[in-house]
Amino acid sequence: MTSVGSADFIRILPELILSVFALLVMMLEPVTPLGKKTVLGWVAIAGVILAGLASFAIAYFPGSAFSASISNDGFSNYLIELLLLIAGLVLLGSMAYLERDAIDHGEFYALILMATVGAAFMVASTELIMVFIGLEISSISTYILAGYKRGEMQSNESSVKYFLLGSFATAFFLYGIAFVYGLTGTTNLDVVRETLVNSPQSASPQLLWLAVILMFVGLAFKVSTVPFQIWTPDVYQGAPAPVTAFLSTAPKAAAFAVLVRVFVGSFDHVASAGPVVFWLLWISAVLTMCLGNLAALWQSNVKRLLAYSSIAHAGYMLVGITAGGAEGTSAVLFYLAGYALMNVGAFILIAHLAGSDERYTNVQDFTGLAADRPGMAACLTVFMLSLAGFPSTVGFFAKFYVFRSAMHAHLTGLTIIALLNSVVSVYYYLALVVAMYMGEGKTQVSESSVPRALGFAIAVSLLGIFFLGLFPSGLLRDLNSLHVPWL
Amino acid sequence: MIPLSHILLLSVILFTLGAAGFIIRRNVITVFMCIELMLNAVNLAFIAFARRLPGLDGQLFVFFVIVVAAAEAAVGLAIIVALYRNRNSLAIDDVDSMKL
Amino acid sequence: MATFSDTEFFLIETVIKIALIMFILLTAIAYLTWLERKVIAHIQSRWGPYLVGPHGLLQPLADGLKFMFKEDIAPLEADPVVYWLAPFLAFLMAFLSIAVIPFGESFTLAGHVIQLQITDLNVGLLFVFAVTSLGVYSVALAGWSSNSKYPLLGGLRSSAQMISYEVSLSLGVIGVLMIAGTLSLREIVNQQAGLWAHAGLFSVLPRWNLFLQPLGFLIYFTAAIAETNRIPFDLPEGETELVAGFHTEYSSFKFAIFFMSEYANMVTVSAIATLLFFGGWLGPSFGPYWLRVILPVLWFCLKLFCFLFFYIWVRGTLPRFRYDQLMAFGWKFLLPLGLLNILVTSFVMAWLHS
Amino acid sequence: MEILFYIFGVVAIVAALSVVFQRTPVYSALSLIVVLAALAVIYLLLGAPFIAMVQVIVYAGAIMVLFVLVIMLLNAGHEGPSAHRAKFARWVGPPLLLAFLVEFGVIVWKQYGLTGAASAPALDASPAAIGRLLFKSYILPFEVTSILILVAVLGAVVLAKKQL
Amino acid sequence: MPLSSHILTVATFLPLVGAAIIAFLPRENSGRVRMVALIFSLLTFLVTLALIFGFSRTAGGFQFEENYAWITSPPIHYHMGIDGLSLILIVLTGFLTPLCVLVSWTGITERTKEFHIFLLALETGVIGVFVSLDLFLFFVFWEVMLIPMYFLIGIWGHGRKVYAAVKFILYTMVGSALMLVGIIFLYERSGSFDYPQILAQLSDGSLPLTHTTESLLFWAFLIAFAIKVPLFPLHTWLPDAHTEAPTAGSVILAGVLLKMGTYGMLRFCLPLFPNASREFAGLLSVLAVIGIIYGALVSMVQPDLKRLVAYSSVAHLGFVVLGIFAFNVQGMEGAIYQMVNHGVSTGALFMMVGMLYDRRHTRLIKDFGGLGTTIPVFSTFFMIVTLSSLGLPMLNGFVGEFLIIIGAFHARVLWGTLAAVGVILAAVYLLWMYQRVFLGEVTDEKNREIPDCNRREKWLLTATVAVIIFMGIYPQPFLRQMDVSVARVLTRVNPEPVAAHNSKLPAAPAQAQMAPPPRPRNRATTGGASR
Repeated sequence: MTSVGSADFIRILPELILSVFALLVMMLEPVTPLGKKTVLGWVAIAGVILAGLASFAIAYFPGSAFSASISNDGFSNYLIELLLLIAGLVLLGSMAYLERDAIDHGEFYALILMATVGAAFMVASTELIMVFIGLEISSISTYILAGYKRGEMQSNESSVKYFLLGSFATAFFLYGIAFVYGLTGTTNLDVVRETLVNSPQSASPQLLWLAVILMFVGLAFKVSTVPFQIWTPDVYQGAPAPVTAFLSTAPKAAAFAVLVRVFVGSFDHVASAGPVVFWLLWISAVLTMCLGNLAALWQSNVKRLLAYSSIAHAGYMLVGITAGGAEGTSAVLFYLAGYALMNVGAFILIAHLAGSDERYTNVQDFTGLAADRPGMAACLTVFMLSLAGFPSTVGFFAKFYVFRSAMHAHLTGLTIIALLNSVVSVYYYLALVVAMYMGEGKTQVSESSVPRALGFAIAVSLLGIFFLGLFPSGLLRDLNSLHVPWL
Repeated sequence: MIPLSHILLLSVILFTLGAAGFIIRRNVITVFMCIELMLNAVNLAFIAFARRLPGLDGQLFVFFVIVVAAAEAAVGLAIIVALYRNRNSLAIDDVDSMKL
Repeated sequence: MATFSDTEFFLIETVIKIALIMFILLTAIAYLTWLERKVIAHIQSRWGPYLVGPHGLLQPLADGLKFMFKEDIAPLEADPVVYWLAPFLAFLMAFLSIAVIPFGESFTLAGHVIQLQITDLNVGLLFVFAVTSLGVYSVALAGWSSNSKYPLLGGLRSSAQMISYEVSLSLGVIGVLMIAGTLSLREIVNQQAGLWAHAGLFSVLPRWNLFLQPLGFLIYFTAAIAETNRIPFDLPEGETELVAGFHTEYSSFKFAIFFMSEYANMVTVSAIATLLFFGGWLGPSFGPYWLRVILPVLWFCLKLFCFLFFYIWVRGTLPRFRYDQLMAFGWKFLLPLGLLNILVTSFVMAWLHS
Repeated sequence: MEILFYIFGVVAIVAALSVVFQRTPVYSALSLIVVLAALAVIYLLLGAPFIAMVQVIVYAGAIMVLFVLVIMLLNAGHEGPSAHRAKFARWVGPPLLLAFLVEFGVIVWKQYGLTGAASAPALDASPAAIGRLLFKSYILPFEVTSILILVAVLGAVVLAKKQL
Repeated sequence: MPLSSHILTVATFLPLVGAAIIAFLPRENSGRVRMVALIFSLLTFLVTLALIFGFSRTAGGFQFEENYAWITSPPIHYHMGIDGLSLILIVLTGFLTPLCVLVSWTGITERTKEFHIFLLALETGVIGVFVSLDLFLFFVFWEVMLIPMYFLIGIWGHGRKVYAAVKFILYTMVGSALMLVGIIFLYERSGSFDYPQILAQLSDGSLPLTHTTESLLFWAFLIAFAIKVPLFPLHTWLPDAHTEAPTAGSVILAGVLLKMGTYGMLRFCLPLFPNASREFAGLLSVLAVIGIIYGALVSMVQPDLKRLVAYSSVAHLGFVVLGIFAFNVQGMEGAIYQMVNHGVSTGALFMMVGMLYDRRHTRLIKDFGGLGTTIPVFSTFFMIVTLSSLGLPMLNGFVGEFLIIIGAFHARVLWGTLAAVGVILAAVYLLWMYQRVFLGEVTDEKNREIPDCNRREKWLLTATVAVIIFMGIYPQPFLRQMDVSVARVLTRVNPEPVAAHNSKLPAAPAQAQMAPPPRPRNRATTGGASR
């Protein structure tokens, strides 16, 4: 019951700035003439940049805010910066797309900002109700974004499926929260941990397991692990490609952050829950990797293929979470950065190549792209190779760190399964490369030149991919020294 | 007084019914209503626990859940209306323009 | 809940109160219709009901008998359950909210303190709103279940309208709640006791919330008219457009129930307005004990009557809104005004407290 | 008082069954409203009058009205016989859920038993107390829900408006 | 001069610089692209030659070392260095790449720009593999090298090129995934990725490995290398990749890429896991012998020239593996020598098959016949290379095979015998092939019109043949470069003194009848080297 002071607001400054800019975009929307809506995109980007600066600044004001429901620590700070990066790239990559498909309303940019706010609250919250509200903000925004092409069947279906299954998952997550609250009398994760660790007899282990499983199911839907991945392919395929770029990264990163905070940060420390958490993670990691990769082998639609690939990547990240501890956490955080760079890059490039109304998203449509547009083909190839985990790209070190943490945790079996999976994944990532470089015939996809903003976004992600692929230790060192008390 | 376990059982039964409905119903709106049913079961659990624990936090959580449910309903129904405009049907089985 | 030691007495008391209030209310409603027809007729330079009884005073009775014995016709394609359910829902919701409305102070009878109110909830006002908000269903379901075009349109319209104006309705009273700091209607009324002190010329005025929340009252009352589907907001049953709106397909007794519910709702919102803004039953109280019990009830009824008269008056003078005007008025004018009212109130309160 | 809980508990369960098994969406919606109302009564019994009212006002009075309106608007009639796919989920899901229910019930029973009464530490659950808590400890979630609602408004407009 | 202290970096990344420059050239001007590629590959070759002159053949340990911290967590170093073993493979790479550029001069007409970019990038990767002394760095180059090769096969190949390319990359990836596990495991145990450091820890016992651990690690590395070699049951990707690859790709693939596998065995498997190596040497030798015989037999029945040469590689590399796992000086030096030989000879064979293909657009043996009369110069070159490949004395193939067979006899008489049978089989299929293609009557009229070697091809082939003959006559400079390195490997893998082998060596004159002149010289050098 402390009163709210200015320090509290400083610690949520990035979120505040984003919210203000989202409002600004919405207020400017009616006064912006048709055909000039891109301006709103730039306003949104300005907001993202400002929020980014703010998040750098608030790194110097660590501590909790609002009755310990928000924590401004290295962990949240890093993830917020990552989310802002994603949002920025997606905004850059979507402006031309929206204009081309004549859906360039300011609402889109506002929604992206809102979804980012929600995700940012998710990663910064140390209190489950706040997590829940953040989750809902980001989920609801993304439901809308997925169905942003209202008149288009696939976009709409994507939205329906995402919405129904997302809400279903939310109910599970919430039920888990209810039981955690019932067992510990609090929803503050730090207090939950302390209560459970200090007086383990207060909660029946079975009920705790149920709470853990329920929360896991809820989060598993969000990060799309098997068997809760059923929505992912359809949603990713149906949503407008820049939206897919966003929702395959930002909400996922946030959900992973929550997964880490809840499971690694809290329940891992609890003796009676530890094994359940461990096996839950272990099994879903294996299932997710295997199913994601195997299913991806049969896909002919690029967006769908990348959807299954993102399921597989969720599996790899789960390996890191299974490993747990400070090392597993930093590996997962590193992975999230790499994954965001390559996935966003790939999707926004595909969004451009797919042409108006995304007519060309089949692998066959990319045939011969290398001959006609070698630059774009090369970029897409780099994204694919990075996703496949070739060295000198970030995808390699992402996997490497995760697998190393797993080996440190003596999860040799899991590591080997993961490695074999990543070999299998090479096949389908190369399918696209095969089509672009080795297929015969004229390419179907859009041959218009890359708009400047999109080009910039792609350049940023490429740079990031190579920089982190060649010099990963700087970031990893930072991640290792997050100084988060719960690790 | 009413035993906590009875309230929780009621909550669990409602939750399970909601989840079952989510699985077996074929109408999008009904499915959505089943989700609402699940949320209500959660709320009941919160209230039951709040009764047992010191503080009103549990009741407050229900408040938030209701707010969230309202937001979700607004968006969800808008999505469903858009679905109907596109398909002229509300059957989930018809939502299949992408291969499974 | 009430603080009676003797459960039996409590039960008996409650049942008697309910029966009494229902009787009074139903009679009042019946004569409200008479009043309405008379007043409107006079406004329009007509006589109104004149034949049945002196000045048509027995007209409501005749109408009631007619409703009872008329053939009940239901559309063939109507949804049987819902078609039947809707009017009773309307009736239930209209009369349920009366339960928490206090209409006088308490008195002691045979050692028992009897509240002039069916039940005193500490969230009384919320209860009223809760019940009112459920009233939408009867309209919506009646419209839908008739399986006919006009009722459906009327039902949709009125649901939209009622939801929209409910927001303003609540916003209007929030100012009062902020000042009162309670949701108990009895408490709110008690806080309005006495006259304004240190107010110079205005010291003669009672301490009604109206003077603190004039804007709030206006918002509330405007919204309340819309909420009860009365002219000028009676779009759901606008004869010129929709025959009779949601109850087009209803006849006989079911129609009567809708009819009664509408008037009951009028009574409820008027009662709330009286309680929140006009000091409820407060007024000059003197004389022996029984008089001091009766007088507040009298004041209350008087204030209520003024409101009801006002309703009728409005009906007699104002034309109907267009639907889009109605919605625009609700969302673009009333709602921001309500927010502004809250904002100003909170600033003033903060300033006064510091 | 206790008997009221059981009565309304049974009402809630029956109505919930009706939500799930009615084939007409309107009946499902009405049944859900009954569930909501029954739960509101239970909340009242459990010492949460404010939440009970909010439940009725917001849930029954606003959310469910939206549902009913949409059902009316789209004139969603009977649900036809289930089509081709997803038989798997329909056959596997309910038994799984039943198992979950039983498991859950047993665990809850074991933990709290018959005696573990929901002991009421005479709480002041008045709106004022809730308001104080809301504006002190939970001010942030409260403020942040405004963003949520803004998003919802925005979304409803984006998705449902005829012409943007 | 700072350049000389970074000569390995220069040698590794010079081709990449060339590739970068080509990337900025206009795509229409393929002549300039080829020129730049040629210049840079030649420059690289010069740098690698410079390595030879700076190389001290007596010094132990690694030379031209460069060691910088690259990544701090985990401690990965940019650690490069070479010894005799890597030196000759680097030179071989440097030698073959310009040849590849030249051989594709007219054959590659589509997307020349990309082709040369990939070719030069490939060279960077390959040299990087040979110079890396950090396990991690090694792995990075090992993987990076795959991608250009994949594109070379997939884009400029023939027939089922995509299938071949994907098969190639998947096979290798499986192996390297296992190797990565091994590397990470070693790192976990030793705390370092640095090869010399790990080797030192393993040698002085500060990093004890249990028997099982060592075996598992051994197999983790060995499978990766065996796939690359390819050793018998894992060889199935090779015929496809070789056959479908463009000529330059086949040349590099046969000439250098396969050597990465055997190089890896020599560099990592044997020194790091000597006990496991000894334990499984028998098994691997059997596989090698099977490879030799199998490769030869399958070659014999191939109707396709290129496929024939491809299968002959399986046989040849079988020899190499056999030599390595003989665990004596003769076997090992022979193996290394054979690696170079195979690179040059088979590379040359692929080049010439490619030239034939460019002329006739077929590779089927039955489409040719009597070419000796129509294109005599070409036939002569082909003859020399064929003879070199089958191990005729005085040509390079002989030295290597002979040393290996001696080594194999030392290890086990049966293997030596079978290997000798393999040599005979090689003679059979190669000569038979030559006979069908070049001798006899001209069966197809189309073969009459085909032109003989042009000037570029003559130069190309002359250079190759010169090397073949030089290596056959005068092998010492090559062998001496590797003496120290081989000895180091052997002391690690053989607990008993190497001298014991040498003393036994005279006991093997039984094979003298098929090995006349260079033997004593060889013995002399090996004897000197092992001390």
